[in-house]
Amino acid sequence: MKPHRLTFAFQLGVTLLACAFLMVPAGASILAGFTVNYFRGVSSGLTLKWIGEVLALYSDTILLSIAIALGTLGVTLLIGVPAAWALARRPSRLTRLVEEVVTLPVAIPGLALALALILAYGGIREFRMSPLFILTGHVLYTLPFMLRAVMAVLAAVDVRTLEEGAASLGASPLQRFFHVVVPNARGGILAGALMVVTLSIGEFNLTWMLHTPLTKTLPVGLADSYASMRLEIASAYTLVFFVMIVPLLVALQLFGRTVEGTAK
Amino acid sequence: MHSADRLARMFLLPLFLFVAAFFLLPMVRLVGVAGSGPNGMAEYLAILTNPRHFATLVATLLLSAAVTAATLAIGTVVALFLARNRFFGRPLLVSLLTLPLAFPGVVVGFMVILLAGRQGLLAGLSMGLGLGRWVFAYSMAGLFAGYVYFSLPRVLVTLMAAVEKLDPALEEAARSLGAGRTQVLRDVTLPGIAPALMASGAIAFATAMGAFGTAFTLATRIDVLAMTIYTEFTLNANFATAAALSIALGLITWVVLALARNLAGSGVAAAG
Amino acid sequence: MNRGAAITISGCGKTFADGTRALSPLDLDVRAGETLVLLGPSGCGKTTLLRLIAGLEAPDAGGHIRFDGADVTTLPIEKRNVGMVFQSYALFPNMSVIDNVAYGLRVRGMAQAARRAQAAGVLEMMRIDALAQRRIDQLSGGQRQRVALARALAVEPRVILLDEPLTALDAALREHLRGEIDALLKRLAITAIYVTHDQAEALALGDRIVVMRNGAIAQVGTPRDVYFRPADDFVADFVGVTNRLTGSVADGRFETASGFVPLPPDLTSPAAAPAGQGAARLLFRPEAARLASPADATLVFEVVQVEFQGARQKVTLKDPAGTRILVEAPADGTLAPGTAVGLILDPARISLA
Amino acid sequence: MNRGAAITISGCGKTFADGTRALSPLDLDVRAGETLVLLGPSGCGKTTLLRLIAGLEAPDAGGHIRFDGADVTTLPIEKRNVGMVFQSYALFPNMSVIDNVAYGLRVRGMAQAARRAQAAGVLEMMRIDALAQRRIDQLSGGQRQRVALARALAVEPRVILLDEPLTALDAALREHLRGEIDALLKRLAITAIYVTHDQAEALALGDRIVVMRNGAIAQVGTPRDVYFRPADDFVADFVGVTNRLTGSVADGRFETASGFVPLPPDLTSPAAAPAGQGAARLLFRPEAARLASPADATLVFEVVQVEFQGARQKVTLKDPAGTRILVEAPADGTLAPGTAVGLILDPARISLA
Amino acid sequence: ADAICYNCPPEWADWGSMLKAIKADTGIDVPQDNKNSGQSLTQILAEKASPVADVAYLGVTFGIKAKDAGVTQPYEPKGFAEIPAGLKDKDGNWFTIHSGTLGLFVNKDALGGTPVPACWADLLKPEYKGLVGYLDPTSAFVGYVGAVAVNGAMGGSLDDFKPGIEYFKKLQANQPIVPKQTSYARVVSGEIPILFDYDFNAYRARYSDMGHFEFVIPCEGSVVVPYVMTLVKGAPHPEAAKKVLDYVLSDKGQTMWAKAYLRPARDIKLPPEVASRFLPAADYARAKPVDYAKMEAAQKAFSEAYLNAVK
Ligand SMILES: Nc1ncnc2c1ncn2[C@@H]1O[C@H](COP(=O)(O)OP(=O)(O)OP(=O)(O)O)[C@@H](O)[C@H]1O
Ligand SMILES: Nc1ncnc2c1ncn2[C@@H]1O[C@H](COP(=O)(O)OP(=O)(O)OP(=O)(O)O)[C@@H](O)[C@H]1O
Ligand SMILES: [Mg+2]
Ligand SMILES: [Mg+2]
Repeated sequence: MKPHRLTFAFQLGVTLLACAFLMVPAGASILAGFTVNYFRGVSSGLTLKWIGEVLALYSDTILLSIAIALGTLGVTLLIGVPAAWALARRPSRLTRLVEEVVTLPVAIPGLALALALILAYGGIREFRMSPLFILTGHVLYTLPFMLRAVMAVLAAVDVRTLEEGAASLGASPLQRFFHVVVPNARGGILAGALMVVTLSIGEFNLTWMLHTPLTKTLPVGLADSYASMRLEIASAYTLVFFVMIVPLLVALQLFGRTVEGTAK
Repeated sequence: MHSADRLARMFLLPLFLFVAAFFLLPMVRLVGVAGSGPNGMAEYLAILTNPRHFATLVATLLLSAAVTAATLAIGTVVALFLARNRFFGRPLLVSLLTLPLAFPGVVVGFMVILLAGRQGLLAGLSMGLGLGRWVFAYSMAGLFAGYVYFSLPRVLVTLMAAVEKLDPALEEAARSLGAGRTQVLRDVTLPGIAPALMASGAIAFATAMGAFGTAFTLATRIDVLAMTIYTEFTLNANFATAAALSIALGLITWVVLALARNLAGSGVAAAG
Repeated sequence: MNRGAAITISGCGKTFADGTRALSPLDLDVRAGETLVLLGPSGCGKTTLLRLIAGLEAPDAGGHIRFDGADVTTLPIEKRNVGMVFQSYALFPNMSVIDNVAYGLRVRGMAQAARRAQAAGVLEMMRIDALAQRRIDQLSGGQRQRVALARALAVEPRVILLDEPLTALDAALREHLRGEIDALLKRLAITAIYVTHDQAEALALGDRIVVMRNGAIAQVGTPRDVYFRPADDFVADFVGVTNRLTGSVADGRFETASGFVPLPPDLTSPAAAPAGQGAARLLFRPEAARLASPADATLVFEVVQVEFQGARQKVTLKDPAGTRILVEAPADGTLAPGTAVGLILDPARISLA
Repeated sequence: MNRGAAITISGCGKTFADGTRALSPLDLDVRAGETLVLLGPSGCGKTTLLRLIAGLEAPDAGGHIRFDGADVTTLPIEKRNVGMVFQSYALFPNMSVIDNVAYGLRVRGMAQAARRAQAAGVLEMMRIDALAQRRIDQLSGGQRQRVALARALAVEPRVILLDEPLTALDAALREHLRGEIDALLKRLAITAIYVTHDQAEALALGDRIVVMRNGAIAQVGTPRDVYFRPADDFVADFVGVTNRLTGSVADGRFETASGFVPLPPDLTSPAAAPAGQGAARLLFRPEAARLASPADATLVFEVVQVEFQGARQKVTLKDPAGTRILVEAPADGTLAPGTAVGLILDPARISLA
Repeated sequence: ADAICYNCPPEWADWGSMLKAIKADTGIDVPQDNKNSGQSLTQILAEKASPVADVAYLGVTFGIKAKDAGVTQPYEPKGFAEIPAGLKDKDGNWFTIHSGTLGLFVNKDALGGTPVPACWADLLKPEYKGLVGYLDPTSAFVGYVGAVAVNGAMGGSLDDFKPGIEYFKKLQANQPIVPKQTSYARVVSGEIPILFDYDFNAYRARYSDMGHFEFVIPCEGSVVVPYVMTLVKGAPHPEAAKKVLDYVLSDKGQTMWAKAYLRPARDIKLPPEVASRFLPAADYARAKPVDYAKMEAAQKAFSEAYLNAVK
């Protein structure tokens, strides 16, 4: 229906305001990352100095974040994809319960989860000090997203019948999983993977508690820089973060749309 | 398909082991620790009996409710607009609006400081207009802005999908029966997206309840539960209280999500 | 109930924003109280025409739509007082059956008690009063169909518009409800425009049928007109099965690969025949043919396939040139593929082209 | 290709985990090479029976399934060598047409070149070789149907199982493909089990038909058996339309509200009639009746509704007692609702119950 | 890494340069760590069973707490003897490495014309509305130090916090910003124009960041606060840890602290260009040490009182 003029204007206004609310601070932060002195404004000149300082100070956090994100992705793929298939195949009260339990970490505040992990495993020094500790937390937190993305696609493309089709042609369960399930869940797996990587790179709530001086990730560094660094360095650091995460988010958006498309 | 059942069990095993080892067991420890403080099991009641903690709980609930309401209101208007109009630049607008989807809380906090801090854009704007300096980043209002910032993209994604899935014939049917615009909105459109409103509202609420990064970055005298837990744990080394409060917070959040899911059907946590 | 409005459509074309020309400008008169069926293949513009009449789309400049002579071209749907039944039914899932049916009265400001009473009356007329309190998702497809119809009728519209209202149902139910809708529309004598791509539905329901093709009208006429006097090959093929034999006309006979057909005098008269002599095509419907023993017939075919249908059997035949035709035979005789069979055509029901 | 296996089902019931009793224990023999159609209303257990035969479900304890005498009850589907065609086709969207068709050969370990060649042969047989490289989503419904069939046939199965393979298609295409499948199955002489709820499909395709009801077998027989000698009222109504008149038999006549019907001797003989004298029901199919002028007939009805169908018209009649019957009439005569009409029944095609 | 230090943040007390120097001179690699004192102690407590940290850098009261909790072990590095009594545990469980003086860290540019305050009392004036910040005294050590300083200046004592709490109650009228974490950057950026903070932060801003910064030791007086280090009990790398502790107390280490504007714990000779950057000794005369053990003991009660009174 053609919207009414006033309604249209109101809706447009709200939309643009919302967009400004979301985008203007991000823009300001990007600008600040390039500005010689943000307090004095852009007139003080533009520089790449802050970016350089960030890279010098924090490149290890950036690398560690990438490594942890990839590791998290690997583990969620290995555990999540087969499990998603197993859970989606025969929905029952038991699988509902398993799903509920597995998705619980999303509902429980990260702080509490991290606390629990530290209390349970903080005593094992090698584990506590290695990035694996953070990786464990990230897997716990992102696994539900992988599971759900894959299960949603499995339900949407009716993989069950495809599997029966393959079975009738003589394929064994493992062959069916690799020939039929995985390729046809590709969309969900990819969407889940992008989500997992994005979430892992940005994860702070858990990581703040879990990290040790040796295992600082990008968001932990960001929080440090917000508290103790010049605004320009904090902004430059945020900029680096944007550069890492925005392509992932854009891919997620593009991809989410095609996945939705196939699900229809 | 017995052989497939066997494979399914094999595939579920790693998940079970992981969840048991790194979720269930630690949570059991957490529950144990919460009860092992000087107050014993009474620690669980601290959130209700300690007036400061209780006040914090109430403040957190109110803030979360306000964030949810505001986000849903804005989100509904924007989602209806974007789903119903096709115009040049719309895809870009949609992208921009959903881009901050995975900004972590700390970054969102920083955005709020840039927006509403003393040196923020709003302060500059209001000073320029001669209205004095608008600074609200470090109050509840700042946290409110941060959580809205955080939740809006999620809510939008869910609501836009819901509006697009809404059968246009429903609205046309209402109009063919003589309903005007507001009547169509009230009787057909809003009820039609009610499950999505429930689902995304629950997510917004849960995030506002538990989010820590934003509060941590703004890090001022904002008393919300996440901050209290953090303070109790890291500054007072008060493990029992921190654990008890964590459990309480987790329970409340989970109950809200579970309720919303029951009311709205599945898919509530999907926007996570 | 009121008798329904006459609708005059003049010069209405429709080009969508993306440039799709869904309708070429066309004129159409719908008589007050009649049931007009829009029939045509997918994408021919049936829904678009219906939406123009409903007021859900505006015609291209120059088009006008009049209800009982009053121009409604710029009137939005909510002011046109039309009832609509959608393919998907579009029942409001957040309301009970009776609330759905009473909704049109509610937005007209009728008091709760009065509108409930009136809605209950419509439900009773549709014999679904027992379902009044049900939620929509507790209804079967056929029940939903009836509720959708009841909802559209409850506001006593001047016109009722139905867009493939039976497509979502299975064959048996479709046939049953088709009869019900037919009876209802005839009884109410309301103006009805009914969109379908199913020729059986169109033939059964329509007072008149508009056959559409590529955004234009191919033929307007009664079901018998359309079936027995199709305006062109397209209509002939779209409405029923048409067999065609190629051959030549000479000496009052049609000669073809499988034999000959004696032609009735009206077909060979110079006035009637497109080509009184020479190459021609003979057209006939399956029911114009009768199987016989090869010895008794002037046309001999080979049986290709026989499909038992209970009441009769459908027989596919081919002539020596390979042309296939479809005829019907009573179910009692058994026919084996590969055997030869004679064919006798009813001279009154053949035509030449 | 091999001739197909004979299947013996004995004592196979199926109770689902949730307690639903989908099948009561039943016995059924499928002959090698025949096309057996499972026909019945929705939920009667057709799919369940098919899945038991396929090996996708296990029968309740005590049930046994044998292929050519060998017990396959505990063999999983991948070891049974059955071809399946699903209602939704279940084609692998991640593979091209030829890869779909060759998949069964691939999991059997056949080399790439060999399996491609064999798959190409099957595609050719189905006349879809031009589509070999297409992606599944680039195919129309009818093409998908053919690919699904080709894929199931490529592994040269002992049995081919089809679960409503045409339901997803529109009416015209369904009728066309029905003929194609019929020809193919007859030519390959493979054992085929075909599930449908469409009686026309069942009558056209089946060598034998199993009519099912509530998880049990109501009748097994050839299409003609089932149509002309239905085992009970349920079968009679489910397969075709059956008219019933109530009345009484006396002196070789059936007396009813609308007049009388002279009965042929075989129906009045004490051996044949369930009640040689006294209250009885007269059963006949629409095609057993012919309309005539009231003066020429011994039965007189009132016309209720006339549905023009092109080739003929479907006429609903009622007798003074209100009993409705359905008959067919040629399309040429016009009948007005409310007028009286005579009815003549073919004595060879009536029965008493 | 060869040794782990909790709370060795690069942007605080120039630990960044110190860690580099340790690496260069002893070959021991110590990663930076951004916890604050409270967080560090908590972590050490949580990890008591199998410690991660070797050494920790803590505000003095946390050093005392750590010892009481039994998570430290005695070690007396070279130069331990030169640290004045009162600034070290007698067994060497903790010892001061440097100290700072609490005062007002002012960003003159951000004051927008308002004069630089001279006294605690000035901050209560309406013209300072929105300009003042202090760290949350219940959660940050610096915050507590600020409270002790104000309380003393207002006439209170470690036994009587009423005057201090009264002051904070009044200060609320000026809507102070109360962060929980160190906020050096926010003063530098102008976000917080006046912050209760240490002298070394203010000097660092003044001499190495762009803008106009000042440090004020308020006229009513203030306190000096030692920062201590401790060897964690069960440290995984005790040998390397001891070398680190030796280094920070060595002449070279102590000079480096001074270059970062911190008062070294040992009485070493300051390079003149460093000495000249501090406020005159007359100002420093207003800043006094307190009984740190007592300060530690009073903290909990203060926190409760503060939380209940100041809203
Ligand atoms: N909103 C639209 N924008 C652009 N093109 C449209 C739109 N709606 C319909 N069309 C196009 O207009 C043509 C006519 O569409 P219409 O829906 O009227 O066909 P139809 O006869 O109802 O077909 P069907 O039997 O499939 O419903 C089609 O080519 C269709 O793709
Ligand atoms: N997995 C299952 N669990 C429980 N009940 C089932 C299951 N599958 C089928 N049923 C039930 O078993 C009965 C027979 O189902 P089946 O699918 O065999 O029917 P059908 O004859 O194929 O019907 P349709 O024509 O609708 O496909 C139905 O009542 C159905 O609801
Ligand atoms: Mg249409
Ligand atoms: Mg079925």
